[in-house]
Amino acid sequence: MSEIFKFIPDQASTMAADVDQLYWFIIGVTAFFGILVCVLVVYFAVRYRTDDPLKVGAPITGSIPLELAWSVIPFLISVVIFVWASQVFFDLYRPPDQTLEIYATGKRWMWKFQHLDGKAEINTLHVPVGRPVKVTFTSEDVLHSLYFPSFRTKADAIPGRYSTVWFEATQTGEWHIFCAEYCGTKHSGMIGMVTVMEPSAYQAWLSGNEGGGTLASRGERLFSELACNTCHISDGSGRGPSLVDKFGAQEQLTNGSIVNVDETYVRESILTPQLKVVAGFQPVMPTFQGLVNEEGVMALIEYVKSLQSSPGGAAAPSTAGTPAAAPPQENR
Amino acid sequence: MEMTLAAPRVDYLNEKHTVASWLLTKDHKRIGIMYLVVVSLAFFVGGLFASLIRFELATPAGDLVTSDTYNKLFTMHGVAMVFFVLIPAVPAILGNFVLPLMLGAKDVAFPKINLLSWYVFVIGFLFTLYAMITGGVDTGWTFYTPYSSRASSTNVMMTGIGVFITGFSSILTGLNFMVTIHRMRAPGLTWFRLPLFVWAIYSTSLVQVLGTPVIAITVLALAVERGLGFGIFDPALGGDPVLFQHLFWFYSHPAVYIMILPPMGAISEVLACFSRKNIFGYSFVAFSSLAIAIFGFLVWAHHLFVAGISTYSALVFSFLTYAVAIPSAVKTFNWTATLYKGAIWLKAPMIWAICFLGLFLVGGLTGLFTAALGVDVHIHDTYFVVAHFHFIMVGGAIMGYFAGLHFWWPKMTGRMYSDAAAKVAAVIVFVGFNLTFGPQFILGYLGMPRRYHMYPEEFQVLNVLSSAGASILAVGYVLVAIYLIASLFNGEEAGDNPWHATGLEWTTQSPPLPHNFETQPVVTEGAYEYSKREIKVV
Amino acid sequence: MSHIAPKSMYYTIFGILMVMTALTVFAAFQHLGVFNFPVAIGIAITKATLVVLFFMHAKYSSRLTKLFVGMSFFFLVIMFALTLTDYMSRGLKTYPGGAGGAGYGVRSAAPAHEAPASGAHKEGAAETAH
Amino acid sequence: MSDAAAITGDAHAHGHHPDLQHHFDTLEQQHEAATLGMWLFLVTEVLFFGGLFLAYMLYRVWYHEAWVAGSKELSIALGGFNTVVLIGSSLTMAMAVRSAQTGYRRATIGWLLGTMALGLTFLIVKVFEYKDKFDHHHVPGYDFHVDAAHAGIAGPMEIFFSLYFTMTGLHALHMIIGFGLMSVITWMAYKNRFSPQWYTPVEMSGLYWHFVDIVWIFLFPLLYLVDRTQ
Ligand code: HEA
Ligand code: HEA
Ligand code: HEC
Ligand code: CUA
Ligand SMILES: [Cu+2]
Repeated sequence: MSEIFKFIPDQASTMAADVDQLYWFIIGVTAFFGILVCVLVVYFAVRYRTDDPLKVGAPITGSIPLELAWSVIPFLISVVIFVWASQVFFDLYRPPDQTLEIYATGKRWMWKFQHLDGKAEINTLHVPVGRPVKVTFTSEDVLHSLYFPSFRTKADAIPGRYSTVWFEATQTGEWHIFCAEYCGTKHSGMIGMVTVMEPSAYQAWLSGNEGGGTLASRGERLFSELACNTCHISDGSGRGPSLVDKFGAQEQLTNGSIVNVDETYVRESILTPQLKVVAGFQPVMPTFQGLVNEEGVMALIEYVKSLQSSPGGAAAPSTAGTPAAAPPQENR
Repeated sequence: MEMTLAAPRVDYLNEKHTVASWLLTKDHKRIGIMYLVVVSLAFFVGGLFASLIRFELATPAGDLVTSDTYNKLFTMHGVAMVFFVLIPAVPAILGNFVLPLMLGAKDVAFPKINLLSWYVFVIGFLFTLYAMITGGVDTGWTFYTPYSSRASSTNVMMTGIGVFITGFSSILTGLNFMVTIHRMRAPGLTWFRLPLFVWAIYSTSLVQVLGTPVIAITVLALAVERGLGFGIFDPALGGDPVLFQHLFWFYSHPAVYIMILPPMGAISEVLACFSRKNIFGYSFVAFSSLAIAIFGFLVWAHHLFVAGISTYSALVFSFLTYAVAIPSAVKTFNWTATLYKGAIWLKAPMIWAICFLGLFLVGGLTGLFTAALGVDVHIHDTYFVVAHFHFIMVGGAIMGYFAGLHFWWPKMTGRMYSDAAAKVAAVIVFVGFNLTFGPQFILGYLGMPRRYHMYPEEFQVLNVLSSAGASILAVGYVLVAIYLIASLFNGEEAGDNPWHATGLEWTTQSPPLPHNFETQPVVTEGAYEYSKREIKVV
Repeated sequence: MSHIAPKSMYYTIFGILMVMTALTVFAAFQHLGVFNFPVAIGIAITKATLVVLFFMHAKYSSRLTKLFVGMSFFFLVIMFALTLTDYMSRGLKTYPGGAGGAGYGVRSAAPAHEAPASGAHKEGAAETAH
Repeated sequence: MSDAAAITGDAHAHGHHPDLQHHFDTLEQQHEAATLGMWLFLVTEVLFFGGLFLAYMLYRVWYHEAWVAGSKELSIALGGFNTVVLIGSSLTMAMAVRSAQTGYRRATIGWLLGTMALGLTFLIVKVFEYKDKFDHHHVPGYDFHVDAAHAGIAGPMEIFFSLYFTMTGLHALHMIIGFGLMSVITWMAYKNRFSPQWYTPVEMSGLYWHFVDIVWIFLFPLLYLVDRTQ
């Protein structure tokens, strides 16, 4: 297909082909019904046409078997579409276990991407080919939506919440990043390019990092600058709980409920600590609202994540009590 | 049913002539005409914005208008077309005019409220127009928070007030029609003898009564948030912007059925009349209207699949969305079967109706794509969605409205328009329409997001096609306006029943008497007994 | 034209409503835990039902009227129930170690930058100035 | 609201009841239509308030502490008093309708005036409650502060008070409209417009007034009585 007469965008991720397959299937189904009805309508209109306004049609009033047939058959077909589409949907939103993590924030009108090793970029994103990448993002102002057409995925960026999309690029090249949720004046300018590189090239690109350290090390610096470490001491002797091995575990709150310690929870602990207070502690942690921006929060989260007594320790299901079974890697 | 050939030519139009006799009328027929005037104006305004949108999008760069202006254009286009054209178009114009006639009633149940609805509608429209003229509004017709409440610096409040007020017009009309249908039917007119248009209007009214208050409260909540600084959806306070979307779509999805059900009803009338046949599966078509109205309330979050709702909830809503597609499928097949072995008379209303069938079909079937979770993630907020809803709203609802308008025009005005011109216009609109919105499906799947003022160059070819189509479309609509207006001045006398149709509205004179019927009609048989009856020729 | 109920009925209903008002205040001070809300709502629903049936004569009205009353609550329940399918399942995990939702974590309270809230008034003012 | 025409009953009928409008056949039909219309209007009102109740429910589950704290800022004494007043006004309204049914003009007027007096009492108390919120800096978006103990839940508390003001404000607006309706009806009763054959306007305003009462029956426990044990 030439560039001009493309009907589908490049299939640049593992999911793209799945989505397209489903798309073609629905096209097939709908084309069948569409053509069927159109052909019948035109055929009847021509076959039974008359210019005599006094002629009357045949006395037909209906047929129960037909009514049943054309309710039940479309219903069954739509159930097939529903099941298939839901399967694809879950695949699209359920990242595999080991992903390369990237943080992002949307603000009017740009996307800022933050790599774990510290490198940040605006409106461009570099990722390696053949490796699942998970982007965790939020918005600093209004709604946005992070959209990768060639990877067939998008999700709204919502202030106050983290969203994620994931993809595994299958070929090197450059593709569009769009903001798909209307966000004001330069909504159509909130676009960028994702560059998929060979892993080695990606490594080389990453090492072009001019100082600043990794995201986690930046978080560590913030952790002491903001005096978090005065309360959160790793042996648990501080006023706040030790954060070692915390990420991925579950936490009991004073009101009895149990929460998963994930990105959103840590973020919430930093910005609105009083809303969820850990059982056994006083609600003395101050809010850091206004003292740390979204990127700082992401750095802190990354630092908290890195606080593990043994490699892979905390996130391990056994200690964490999280549902153990990793979903089989359905992503081909 | 006797024709009233020798009737004195006093009718609702020439009964009185003063301006006050129009502005203070309680006659449902005159009120229908008054809606026609305002809605046509709104359609012109909305069409003008649409034309500017398509002009701008002919090139990838933003060269015609600024980004801010563009954003206002599509917002005001959407607001005008949805709230001031499509929601009132068929119920308030055609419904007002023919519903009491079809029921054999002298008027609707509450004539003063009916007039009040019109005034409320006009006041809402004036507010919105004022908002448009004094700077416009740029939130998109969906008014999503926090953009609308905290960020936008345009006339959101004024537009919100306009929409809020218009909502009450919609509620009052729906309430009025429901009571009318329950309480004002002619002797012998049982539920299953009602024309299908009445069933459709009844279902629509149900949605209007149940759904519209929710948009009212949603807009109000937005207003206190924006105007008074309250926080109900404000993420800065811990509020959830997605809650706004839930509330908005709790109304606005059912509202799309407010837009499509009445045209569907009109189509049932036209197809039965010009096939000279009973509608195929009367009770299935009738009940599918009710089913659409009720199930329509169960699917709203299919607009939120990628907006941050839980995946499990998305499953529920996707499934329910497929369920609500079934009654529409039933209708489509029944319409098709109605044509079978009919005596098909291809007059202009029938041509419009056939075009409706084709375009509604495409619009409805592409709804199956957007309802499919895995596909919607990709096509949500792209031109695919834009194409989907224009096929259904312009290709479906507006076409259906035109089919109805052409069908009842001789009854409303007593004049006949040029049949040939009407057929030509239908074909031009059909062709122009497909050219405008067909390419947008491809654009959408290729990934072009909607509400984009500028776009990457590779999308230009398809956009140019679309803009070209829009010009053809505009020509088609202008043609309609020309021959319909011309018919008022030099149209032939239409006669009381030019289409040889069944239905009580055709038994009175054209234009009808001020109080509709000379004597109270009595009904003895079903709505579409063409095959049983000898129809009297004029 | 319609049913005329004895005066005593109205006074009785009023009495019951008063008792239930006292009851609901009383209940709020009891340690009912999670049952606090259901009890309060249960009492309110009972009171509302009494008003609808007797003060508003729904008990003596046509079937259609009753249907409409039922309808309003039916659709209200739909609105609540289906919205809650979202909110109640947002915290559920869809994959290990991550949060539920269409790729989203559960909500958290506020954006980390300075709250834009105060801007609203100024913007409102800007709007009128237009 | 019911059709103004059905209420004011403009009639140009000949030989019919003077309040029968031309497009109805019987008073019975006209009355049924009005009743049905009014109930349908109330259906829309249910869903109108329903949207806010949904928001309330959701945030109550999310931010229970804030709801408890916010609720404690409201006075049970005043809220409870108003509840009694409003249910009382529902009683007087029901009696007014009954008097109209049985044709006692003076009693009708008396009960209607009683209803209006109680309604006014409610509104006056409400004004004092609102004033208290202004004094305590509990007006969202305008002047909102919470004491240090609640600093951590200030945001959700502001949502609570936003909902409080929106819901009670809308409710009060409905009362004011009801008050206006009632004045018209009282005047009509004074002019002896009603009879046991035709008292539709009294009945319709009654339905409306009871509905407003019902809204308050929910608002009171939901806003004032979240959980007083903590
Ligand atoms: C009149 C208006 C109207 C109507 C009737 C419909 C009808 C339908 N709509 Fe549409 N829709 C809109 C107007 C309308 N829509 C608008 C305005 C938007 C965008 C709003 C915005 O964001 O601005 C939208 C958006 C929209 C979305 C959200 C897309 C997104 O933003 O990502 C979805 C998702 O499910 C959807 C689905 C459907 C479905 C399934 C139907 C069904 O009711 C269609 C049923 C009809 C058929 C299915 C055809 C006939 C059937 C057959 C011939 C038999 C074969 C059938 C089967 C095999 C099942 N619509
Ligand atoms: C009933 C509903 C309705 C109708 C009839 C239309 C009609 C049309 N719409 Fe509209 N449209 C919407 C509802 C509707 N639209 C909505 C809800 C949106 C979403 C808004 C949002 O995102 O918030 C939208 C958005 C929308 C977009 C997407 C903008 C964007 O996302 O950036 C586009 C782009 O092509 C478009 C085009 C058109 C065109 C070409 C027509 C044509 O059919 C119009 C043709 C009509 C005329 C041209 C008027 C008749 C002609 C005259 C009276 C003569 C005067 C005209 C000239 C001199 C040219 N519409
Ligand atoms: C004044 C002491 C204090 C300071 C300073 C402080 N915290 Fe805390 N923190 C606490 C206490 C006490 C708790 C437990 C109670 C609670 O959840 O509020 C806590 C809880 C937490 C939790 C949740 C831990 C769990 O077990 O679930 C995280 C994450 C956290 N803090 C991160 C931080 C970060 C990051 C900073 C610095 C930006 C910080 N804290 C600064 C006292 C403090
Ligand atoms: Cu950001 Cu659109
Ligand atoms: Cu929808």
